[in-house]
Amino acid sequence: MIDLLLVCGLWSLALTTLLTPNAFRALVFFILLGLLLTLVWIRLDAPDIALAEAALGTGITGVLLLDTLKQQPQHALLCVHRTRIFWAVFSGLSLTLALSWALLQAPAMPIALDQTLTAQLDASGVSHPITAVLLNFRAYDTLLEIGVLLLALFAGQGLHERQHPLEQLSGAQLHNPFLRASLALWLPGMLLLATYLLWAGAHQPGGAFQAGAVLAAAFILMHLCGLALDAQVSQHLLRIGVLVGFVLFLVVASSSMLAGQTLLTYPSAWAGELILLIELALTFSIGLILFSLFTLNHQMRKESA
Amino acid sequence: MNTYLIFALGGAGLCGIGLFGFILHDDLLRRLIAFNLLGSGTFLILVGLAQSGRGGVDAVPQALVLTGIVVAVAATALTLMLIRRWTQLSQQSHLTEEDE
Amino acid sequence: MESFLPTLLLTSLQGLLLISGGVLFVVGSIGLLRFPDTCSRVHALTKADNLGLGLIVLGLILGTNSLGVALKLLLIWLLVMFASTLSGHLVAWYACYHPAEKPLPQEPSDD
Amino acid sequence: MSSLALLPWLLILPLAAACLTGLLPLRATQISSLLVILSQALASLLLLLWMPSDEPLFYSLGSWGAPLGIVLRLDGLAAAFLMMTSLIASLCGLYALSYLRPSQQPGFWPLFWFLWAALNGIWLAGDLFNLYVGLELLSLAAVGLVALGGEASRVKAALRYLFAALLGSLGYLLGVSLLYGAHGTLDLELLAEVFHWGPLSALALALILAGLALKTAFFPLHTWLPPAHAGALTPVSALLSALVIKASFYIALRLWVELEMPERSLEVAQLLGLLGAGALFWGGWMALQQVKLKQVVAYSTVAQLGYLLLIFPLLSSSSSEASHLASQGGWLMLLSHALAKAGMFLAAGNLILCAGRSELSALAGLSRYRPMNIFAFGLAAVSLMGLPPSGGFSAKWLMLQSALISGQWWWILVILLGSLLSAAYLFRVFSHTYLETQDSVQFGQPSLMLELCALTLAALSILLGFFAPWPLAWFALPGPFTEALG
Repeated sequence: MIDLLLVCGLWSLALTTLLTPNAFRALVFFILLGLLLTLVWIRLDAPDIALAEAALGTGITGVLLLDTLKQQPQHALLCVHRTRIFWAVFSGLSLTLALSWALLQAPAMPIALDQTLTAQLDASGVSHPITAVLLNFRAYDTLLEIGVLLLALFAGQGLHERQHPLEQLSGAQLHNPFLRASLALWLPGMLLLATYLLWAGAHQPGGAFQAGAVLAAAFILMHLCGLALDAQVSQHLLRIGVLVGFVLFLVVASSSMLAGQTLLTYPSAWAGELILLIELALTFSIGLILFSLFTLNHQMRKESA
Repeated sequence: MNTYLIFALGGAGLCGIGLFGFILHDDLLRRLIAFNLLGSGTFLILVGLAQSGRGGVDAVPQALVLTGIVVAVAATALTLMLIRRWTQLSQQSHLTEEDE
Repeated sequence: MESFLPTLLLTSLQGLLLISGGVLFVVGSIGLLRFPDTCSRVHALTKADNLGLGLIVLGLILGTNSLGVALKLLLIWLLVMFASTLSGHLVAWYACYHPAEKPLPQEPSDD
Repeated sequence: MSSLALLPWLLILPLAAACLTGLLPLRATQISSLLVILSQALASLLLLLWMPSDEPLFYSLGSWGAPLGIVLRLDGLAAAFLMMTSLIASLCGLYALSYLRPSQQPGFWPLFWFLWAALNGIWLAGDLFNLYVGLELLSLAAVGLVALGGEASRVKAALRYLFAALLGSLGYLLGVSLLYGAHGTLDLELLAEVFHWGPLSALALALILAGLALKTAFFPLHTWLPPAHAGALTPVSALLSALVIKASFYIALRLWVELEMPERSLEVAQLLGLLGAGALFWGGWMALQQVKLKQVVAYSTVAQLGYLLLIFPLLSSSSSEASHLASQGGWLMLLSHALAKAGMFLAAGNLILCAGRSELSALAGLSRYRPMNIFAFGLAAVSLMGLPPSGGFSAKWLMLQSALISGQWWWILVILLGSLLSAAYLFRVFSHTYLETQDSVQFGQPSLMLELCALTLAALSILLGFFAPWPLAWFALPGPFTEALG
């Protein structure tokens, strides 16, 4: 019952997001949808994804979207051609129907990967299966995924031919005394939360991505309060911080080859410690990457103003 | 019908809605939102279908979805930067149709 | 039989708290939709939601029998209180001090 | 040292180079890029030489093995494609060193290295989800390269490309989700063993193929390609047209063969062939209409992709010899198109540098003053048209034979007409260069490096015709294709 309600809520919010004429309202509904999705993930017994959805999929994405919206010109309401509406409805409906039809006839799975995973979990160095998959069994995917994050940052920087002088970056946004005061109170709390999430990842839901997102949120709040991180430290240092997680991951991954093992094989005695080390560096770097994506996006508006 | 399959079907609906929005809208921001909806629907199907087949928690698709969410955030961030740049240069929030 | 009455009392109190919490959420949402300007909207939202959430948390605490869960529920309430205080303040502050630069795009006039 | 020990460096070094070039100052960036280019070329050459001839190699990342871990697979095809990538990307990299302004280079190199890493990862991947991450890495790098510098027309093309690529990736991911739900594994080898046909698998493959078709820009999903490929900086255009679109095609054809689709869906194969014919004619027709040089070359890519689509119906023939010829011809076509198109884009870039403008009409008189660039363009054109003795000719010859043996005569007609059309739009370019206009026009002179890079690639596409037995022998090394096609 509650599941059906949640699904109906998802669908109606999704449709509202797409069809409401006001762009700001569309974004608010989109963020609401993200919160609802968090609940859905809990119902699906996936607390890790729920955390990631709340922190990354809704939090960081929402901040980026809202920040971009401010710069968009307010334009007239959509007037879409009728044939286009027809095609949109037609393809959307047929995709849904085809998927539902196929999903209802799902066969039994011939390979019991979940049992293999449970059997091998002890050898991975961590006791939380998702962290084991992300940082040991399928660590190659994670390595490339950090590459994708870095790539988005590099591609964004490639949009400008010249590097920006530092003065332009340090922009105080909200000179609100109450915000600053409460931030001083709560920043340690956020850092503590990030550390806890990181540490918890070894045996229960949590991990580098969720912790990194919290760290990024802390950086963004600081930036909005005028405590611009990129004005305090040099651009070069920031660059190194952005890269350190990926580089450390790469070094640990390839160091196993000195011992004649294949890439990404951790020595079994050290697996847990190495994973924690990688996660620590990744958390720091992911926080900085997400923060840099935000400031890069943010400063583009300033340039146009 | 179990919880997992219900949400997989919910994901199928979300995918359809996302595709609908993707085709319907010219506006770049809406299109990006539609892409995100499509992604969320895909993730729901991935986990829901696998867990309904296993009859319990399956950590592998959950880990894949975590990876997928991070990739989606990276793609969204890059798209937003491009959209900003385009709006800044052309003062428009959609791609103009004329061909040079 | 003698444990029946306390249980009934507890359950009905819990129900009362949860329902009144829910009602406050509805009232707050109506206020958000119907009030004319930003400040009164924020007022409706934060007042009603903090109280509503508090009542719900209280109702849930009555239902638990572990101290840890009860403390966690309280912590949730405290965190939400803090967040909504800050965000409510920021919205109101932005609306009052930046009249020229509207924080939100103008809504279409048809509502 | 065996070739397996060499394998991971093909992934690690480009990724490390991406980090280094994002950090170092310009001079050091250029030097380190040069060094890594050299090491990559050397590594892929050694890999090809040491390739054992009895069975494909598997490299288990993290020593977990499938289905729990991710396994890389090196077969003859992958080795040949690694070599192709090294060759083309090295020359494009060298070209970029002297072509790009110093202000553009800091943005270029990290993206270039991520692109290369993603390509190597895709050729070697043996895991469906890993392919998804690789595809995203590839697309985002390609989009970033198109948008480099942030000019309005490029940003517009990049946005169009990005949305198409994202939609394609999600279609692929949706298909992968369904495949995992139906089979419980992501490993390609295992999947091929336990694959069973059903509504879920059918829909999954349809979604995967549609997504990959969008990313490859198969007709009629090609509209994003011409602005992106024609609008980008010249070395980027060459990389995109020669390598990037081939990656998604490679995945599609690999899945098609490994999951034994040729026997299962004859009608779909014929439909794909029909789309290929559509691509050949529409792309060729549009190329004839263009007024800008790079637009002509970009539309020629749309047309040439049609030949690759023709492989699908030819593979499904009942005679095993015909399907063997089709797969050999198809891969050779891919290789020769990659070389010829990279050479042609670089030569076109040089011609535009000479003329100072990008319109075809600006080329008048160039053949007298800058014959070397016209020569490079001409060599690439010979291969694209499929004239003997080029690589394109050998590939088409194999495909024609396959069509003849399997009795699908209508595809013979399509191939011949397509070649005629490509001859028409390429000769149109030449006719402009032979026009003599007023003599006062001043032509620029591209540096020797630029001319050499273009000429080398174009010459290689011709030489491929002479040395076609080599790549054909590599393709025939044991691997899924040779097994599946018997």
